[in-house]
Amino acid sequence: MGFVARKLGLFALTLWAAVTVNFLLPRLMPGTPADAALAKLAQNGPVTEATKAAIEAQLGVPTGNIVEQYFAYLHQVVTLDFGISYTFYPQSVGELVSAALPYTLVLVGLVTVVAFILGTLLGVLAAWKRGTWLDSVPTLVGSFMSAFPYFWTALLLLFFAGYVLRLFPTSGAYGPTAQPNLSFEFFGDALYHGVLPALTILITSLGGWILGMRNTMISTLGDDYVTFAEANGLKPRTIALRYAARNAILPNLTSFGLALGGVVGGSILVEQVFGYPGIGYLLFNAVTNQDYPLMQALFLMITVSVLIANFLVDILYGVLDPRTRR
Amino acid sequence: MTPTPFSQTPPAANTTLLEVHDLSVHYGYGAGATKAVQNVSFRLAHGEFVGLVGESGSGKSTLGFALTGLSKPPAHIEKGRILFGGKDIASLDAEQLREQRHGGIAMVLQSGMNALNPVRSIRNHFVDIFRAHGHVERSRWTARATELIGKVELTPQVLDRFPGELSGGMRQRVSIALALSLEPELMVFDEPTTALDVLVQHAVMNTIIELQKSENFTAILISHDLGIVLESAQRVMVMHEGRIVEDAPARQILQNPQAPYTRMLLSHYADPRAEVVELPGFADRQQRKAEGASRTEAATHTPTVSPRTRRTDQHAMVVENVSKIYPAPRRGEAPVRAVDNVSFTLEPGAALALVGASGSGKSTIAKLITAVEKPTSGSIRFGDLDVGKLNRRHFRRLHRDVQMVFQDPYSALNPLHTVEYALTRPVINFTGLTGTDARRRVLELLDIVGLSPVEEFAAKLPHQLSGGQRQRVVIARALASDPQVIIADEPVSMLDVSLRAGVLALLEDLREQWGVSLLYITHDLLSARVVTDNIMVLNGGAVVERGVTADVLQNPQDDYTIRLLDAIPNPRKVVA
Amino acid sequence: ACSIQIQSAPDPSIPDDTMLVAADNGSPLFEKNFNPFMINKRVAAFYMYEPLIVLDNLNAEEHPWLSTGYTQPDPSTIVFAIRDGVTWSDGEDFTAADVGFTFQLLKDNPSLDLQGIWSYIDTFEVGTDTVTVHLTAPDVPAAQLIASTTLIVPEHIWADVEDPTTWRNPEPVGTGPYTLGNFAPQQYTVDKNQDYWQADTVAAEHLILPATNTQLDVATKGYDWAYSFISDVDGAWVDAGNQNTYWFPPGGTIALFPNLTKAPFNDVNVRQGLSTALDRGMVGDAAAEGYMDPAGQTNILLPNQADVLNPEIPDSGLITQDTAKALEYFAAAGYTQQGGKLVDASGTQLSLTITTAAGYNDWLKGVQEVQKQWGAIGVDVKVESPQPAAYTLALRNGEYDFAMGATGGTGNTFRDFNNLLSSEWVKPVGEEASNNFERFSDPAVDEILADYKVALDPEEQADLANQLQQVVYDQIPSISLYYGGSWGLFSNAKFTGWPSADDPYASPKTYESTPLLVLTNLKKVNDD
Amino acid sequence: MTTSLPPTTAAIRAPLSTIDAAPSPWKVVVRVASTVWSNGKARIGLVMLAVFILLAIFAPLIAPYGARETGFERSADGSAAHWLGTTAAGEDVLSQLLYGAQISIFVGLVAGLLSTIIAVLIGLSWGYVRGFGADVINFVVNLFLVIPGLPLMIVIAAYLSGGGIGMIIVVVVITGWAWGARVLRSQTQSLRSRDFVTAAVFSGERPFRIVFREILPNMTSLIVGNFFGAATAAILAEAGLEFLGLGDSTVVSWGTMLFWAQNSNALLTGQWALLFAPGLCIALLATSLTLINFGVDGISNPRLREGTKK
Ligand SMILES: Nc1ncnc2c1ncn2[C@@H]1O[C@H](COP(=O)(O)OP(=O)(O)OP(=O)(O)O)[C@@H](O)[C@H]1O
Ligand SMILES: Nc1ncnc2c1ncn2[C@@H]1O[C@H](COP(=O)(O)OP(=O)(O)OP(=O)(O)O)[C@@H](O)[C@H]1O
Ligand SMILES: [Mg+2]
Ligand SMILES: [Mg+2]
Repeated sequence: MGFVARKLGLFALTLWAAVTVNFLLPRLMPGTPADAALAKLAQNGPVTEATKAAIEAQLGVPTGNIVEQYFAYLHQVVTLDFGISYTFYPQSVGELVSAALPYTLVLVGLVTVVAFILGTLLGVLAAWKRGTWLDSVPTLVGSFMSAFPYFWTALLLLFFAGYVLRLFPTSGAYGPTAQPNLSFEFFGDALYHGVLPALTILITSLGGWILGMRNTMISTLGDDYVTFAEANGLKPRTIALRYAARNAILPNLTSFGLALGGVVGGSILVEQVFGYPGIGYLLFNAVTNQDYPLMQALFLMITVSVLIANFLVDILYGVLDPRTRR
Repeated sequence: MTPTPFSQTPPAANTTLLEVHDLSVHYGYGAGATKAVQNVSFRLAHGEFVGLVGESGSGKSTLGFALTGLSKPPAHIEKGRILFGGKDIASLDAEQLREQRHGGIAMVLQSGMNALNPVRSIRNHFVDIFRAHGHVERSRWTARATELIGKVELTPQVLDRFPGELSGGMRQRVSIALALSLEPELMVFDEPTTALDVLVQHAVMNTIIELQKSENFTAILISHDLGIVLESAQRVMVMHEGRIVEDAPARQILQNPQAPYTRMLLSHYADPRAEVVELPGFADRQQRKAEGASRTEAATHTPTVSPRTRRTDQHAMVVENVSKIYPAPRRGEAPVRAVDNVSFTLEPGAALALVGASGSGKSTIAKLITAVEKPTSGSIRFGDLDVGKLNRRHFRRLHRDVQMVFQDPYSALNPLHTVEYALTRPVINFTGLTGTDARRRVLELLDIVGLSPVEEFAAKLPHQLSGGQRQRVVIARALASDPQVIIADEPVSMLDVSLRAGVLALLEDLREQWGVSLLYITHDLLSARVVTDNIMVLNGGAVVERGVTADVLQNPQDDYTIRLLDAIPNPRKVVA
Repeated sequence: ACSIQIQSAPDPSIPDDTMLVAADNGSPLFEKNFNPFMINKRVAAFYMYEPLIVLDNLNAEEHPWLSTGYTQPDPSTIVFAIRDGVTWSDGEDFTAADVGFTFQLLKDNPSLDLQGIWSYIDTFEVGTDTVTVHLTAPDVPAAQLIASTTLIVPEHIWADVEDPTTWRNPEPVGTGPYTLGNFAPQQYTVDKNQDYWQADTVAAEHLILPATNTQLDVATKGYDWAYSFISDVDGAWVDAGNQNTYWFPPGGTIALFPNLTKAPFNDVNVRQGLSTALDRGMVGDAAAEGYMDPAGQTNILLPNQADVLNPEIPDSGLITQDTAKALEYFAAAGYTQQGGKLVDASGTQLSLTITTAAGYNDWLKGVQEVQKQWGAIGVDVKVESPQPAAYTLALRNGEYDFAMGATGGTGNTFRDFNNLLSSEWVKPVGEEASNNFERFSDPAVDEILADYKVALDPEEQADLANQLQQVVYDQIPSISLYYGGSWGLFSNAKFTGWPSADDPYASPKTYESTPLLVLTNLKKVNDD
Repeated sequence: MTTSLPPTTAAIRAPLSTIDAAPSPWKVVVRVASTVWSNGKARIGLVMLAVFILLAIFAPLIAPYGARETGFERSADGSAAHWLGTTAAGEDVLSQLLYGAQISIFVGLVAGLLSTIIAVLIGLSWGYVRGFGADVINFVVNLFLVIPGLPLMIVIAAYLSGGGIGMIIVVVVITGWAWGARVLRSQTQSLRSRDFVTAAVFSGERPFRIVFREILPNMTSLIVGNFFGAATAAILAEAGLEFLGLGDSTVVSWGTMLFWAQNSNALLTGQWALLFAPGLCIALLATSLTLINFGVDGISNPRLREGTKK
């Protein structure tokens, strides 16, 4: 019992510290949101003092000292009301996040899961057929692809599939005139627009899963229970999947948990290149424009989802690994 | 249920089941290859029970894997043929080989503890086999699994458990039941009882012997323990450095061993209950006592620094009413009472044996005495040190006087440090010697434990040493601080018989020569008999019997002690 | 020079009377916000709401718009004559009362007063077809600011708005040439206002404004109008087909601001030395890939504002690189060249840091060229490029040695000089100044500016402007480098009449009010 | 020798012929190196890395022009004078590529090294200490694992702007050490329960020495693997930060080349080599490290060694 309490205490402490860091991070950056807005305006010509005052008034730039701000922020965290975004004034943070989240969750989430499953399967195959082309091709191609810079892959895909071959749309999450709704048509449209970003994430993340799975699987293949299963004449498929792969997948779940937790953060570089209206795009805008309210909310969301994903993986671990069942 | 293999009538059909012809198995290729099995030939008739003995690394498992077609790279059959029922195993393709595993050769792996898939229930293990071979109808799966699990004396409830929920002995039995489910003609048991408790080991062996009788399969029993093999097999093959050096009926091996190696193995068996116990290198203790110090004098060893001279005070280790309770390993279970109200005093210069089956709390006591763990209650005192409440920072004070010889010489030495480094550290830390003085002391220590030429050994890395040599280094390290108490926690259980006696003799010698007191922890009653004066028998953390070693072993009072003594494999018992 | 030439391929479903415009960027989606007083409004609000006059900041020309003109009976009074016959897009009449309402709205809600007109206005009166504004102090040029930046909104709608500071005005009703058509988060359209007061001048029936307009999009998707710098514009834009053309007139002066509170930059000789050591042509080339001209040291945009230029200043104010002369200046300031380094009497090298903003890449390239050139005469130059917010803060606080920045180009000559030179802006280092970041302060110049502020006579204005140009030329409050471009990309495929070097009637900008000039000047190609 | 050893234990006196010369640290290095080299994939990786390093070192000799040398025709296609064409600013792409290797390799190696050192220091102490100290470290590491990586990088980069390459390294290190620390901790925990560690306690060794002399050397392969992983991540992170314009765009690195390429829309002007080449170089450099890791894996886990088939 003391053990559980300690774990919970630690969890709460981590959460609090993360929340606090999220508060401090934006404020550590030099300049205020108004400066960021001014810098943007100044590109079009000189800005007067009155303008700055008006901007500050419009944005509702935080007042009070840092301690007061901190408590106001804690209050926001508790009530989950993060106020109005500076960058996207007068839109509220809630509005923005709820508009962006579905796209990110579906795109990045789906691709992460697909990449994990596909990579894991290929890794299993590579380890099982060790030394054959089924091993060397996925591992070599996988390690090569996982070394691609995200944005570079995105740019190349965008250019060749988008502009030269004109196979896929080049930006946005759906057609220019579409209004987001729950129709079949819109869904298809959104899917079509998701192909290139999805492909980018898939290409660059697949290799990691292949290599990870291959390595752990090769280790389990040498385990005694695999040899014993062979000695008992089990079908190769059974041995590969239910014996070797089933055990090898466990260590990879931790990485999967972190990756899943990262989904909420979106994929900044990919969303940036494809102008995809997800959380990553929002985040980049928030950070470069010093949009405290938006940044705080997004950071909190990402932090909490990583914590939750890890927690869920712990539970999954319990389900998949009888040894941890208590 | 004492097995009596020799009373059994020899197999009726004397037809050949397995024929191995000039078999060599190598690991790797070319000059660097390990020739694990060399030019081995033998025949096996239906229904035979054959033992295969040999020390660690002699190629037993390699041979076993080759016979069952389980050799994996880098292992490969360099030459020779294995004919099973007239068919060459090497000629079969993967699928044919897989199919012949039903009704063919089954193998129970050496590490039976790990042979089960930790994430699959026992029932599923059976189901996988049934499904793979289709020899049991789906409707009969449960019935058949229950039947098989019953044959190894387990209850049907076990079917729904996961391997991690079973004890080592139970897992070993499950492995055997799984192998049995293949209805094999030939079963290869590779060390089916290593890593098991003496009592459990005894029980598992009995099961195997009974099964072989009732199911009438042909069996090969691989073991490094000649005692176990002789107790059960009709015919014994002795393996040494990849070759079979002797192949003869059990009785003949025992009475008239031919190979010198076989003879050496046999010489290391004795009955701890005997009036006089002699092992190679050991005269009987009582006798030696009677002869006085003559033997010690014979060893004209004069160390340059006499360690004892610096000591004015000698302390006893006083353990009073000590208990150690570990928190429950799983929720809802009771806490583990690892040590239960144990009291004893280890006088200066005395040798005390601590025996008991696995889990009886022996190692825990060692940890308590060395302050690695703190007792839940009771007190441990060593001179003015209250060991039970010792702070980490004061460990050095304790370890100057109380040292430990570890069970496993393979893991007790850092593979990356030379012998010299391993010995120099305690010398510097405890004696304050530095530079050439420290080095001189290190060489002296090597000399004391008989590793010479000392300079050469000082420069070696652990992997360049044999197990016995390693254990000597470990002992030398324990001596480096010039301690008063040495705790030896199963110091020879990881060593081959051929190495055991030497290490034990060394310990014994040291005690006599340097006057250190020895706490000898073991489940091996024979070795306890030869190196200690007094003995304590532990069961479930509590002391069930204590007294002079020879008395207790010859005339055990407690039931548990008697069972322990019974479980000791002893080839001579067979002929007796 | 293109190995893979991207071809423009206009979407055939866009009809001939419809224009594809890269004017508005979503982030990345559009928020339906047409409140013209908000910083995050949709750009098309500028096509729906109109000012009293449209000021073309390129050539400083005023175009009467919702006001047919204004008079200034004295330097602190402005009388706007309100145009007759204008209706709101919902059919209501536009009146002087609407103008008065708008002024009052900005007074009541200071956060909407982005241009700070109420820092000039004291009171105003609404007549039948005039609005009279009384200023707090004599200030002739304020009229232009008030008239050109205040977008007039309808009283009959805005009077009922509960909180105009957050209202997003989803169904905008304005006087402008366009009304809102379809709105989707990734693209919206505006339709021609058929009852527009000069409807016959508006050629395009519809404008399409997508939310993402990457350069690749602009070049490939057949845009008709975009405001964007494209590298190798001839190869990438013109050669892409679709009758593409471009015009990059100067829209401001990119300059280096010396920090005049710091020695030795407060020494005019040092500034002259640094200025004369620069080859501005190369700096401009590096920054704008050869598309922009070097800027003269007069704070006047050429050629558009040539008529304001002081004819007595040699070479139109353009300083040519002259190392020998630069070294003379430095010598006067006590710096000599030693072993390739420019050192003062004590042997310390002249060293400075140039601050520019991260992400303003043309500036950065220009700065790097400056660094090279100054380095060549022995000045040790470091470059810093903090994030825009931090850069702005450093600039405003006067915490820098030299900073890149833009000056001029407001379209109002007085303001161009006032912002640069007036000591009214000067704040101590560490406090934020909103203009005159270099902290130039000269009572004589202040006097000229004060005169200029109340001068009603164009002759007098011209004379004062000449004096101010001389000040900039002699005292170097900022080292002009090159002109910042206005990056107009046009296609003649559907519409012609775009502003160009031959017909520089308006800035090519797609935002603010100058597009009104363009939109009312275009002609359809296929008029059928 | 006259110890009272029984005759049957003669076996203990090992065949002395097998005694090797005193082991030198170089032998260990050679052994590790040869294990890595024996792996085909690692061999390819090492050769690739060597080529990159040589190109970087000798860039001033090989490169046809200076990295920042301008004045050539802008946005030109490949030609005899400029094999890979020129940039929009009129610089030679090939020369930039060669000089850019210096930065990418430098960042990769230094950031990889630094974050490995931090991971080792923290991971090992975390694995060895118990109680409150472990909780504190656990807390800090969890924090760094939980805080989103790229955003943190962006914030730090924005905060430290103007620091050039050093700043990038700091950012990559700050955000990159935690994962390695976690991996090293679990390995430390499993090693600390080994007998030789307990034996070191009995030898009177102090914790610091136990951690760094007894445990650390046994994790060599893991640490080396961690280093290559961290270096790969650093190379990619540097490119990403530069690409987002958060780095120091005045230096010439592959990342800034991509940044400028994107900025001047190299694809639009047909300068595909300008975009393609640096990205490919990053990918190849990172691949070389990944490939070397295959060999490093084999040191600690023999099962991952390549089968020595004929
Ligand atoms: N995978 C392997 N690669 C190389 N050499 C091996 C391998 N497995 C075993 N060996 C070597 O082959 C020889 C025989 O090993 P084997 O496992 O058959 O011995 P064993 O008699 O079963 O010993 P034990 O009693 O310890 O189980 C030993 O020298 C061993 O070091
Ligand atoms: N750290 C621990 N936490 C919980 N239980 C423990 C711990 N260490 C030992 N135990 C339990 O205490 C009991 C005694 O263990 P101990 O290791 O002393 O036995 P042993 O006699 O040395 O056995 P073996 O012969 O197998 O070494 C066992 O039931 C064991 O499971
Ligand atoms: Mg074996
Ligand atoms: Mg024990």
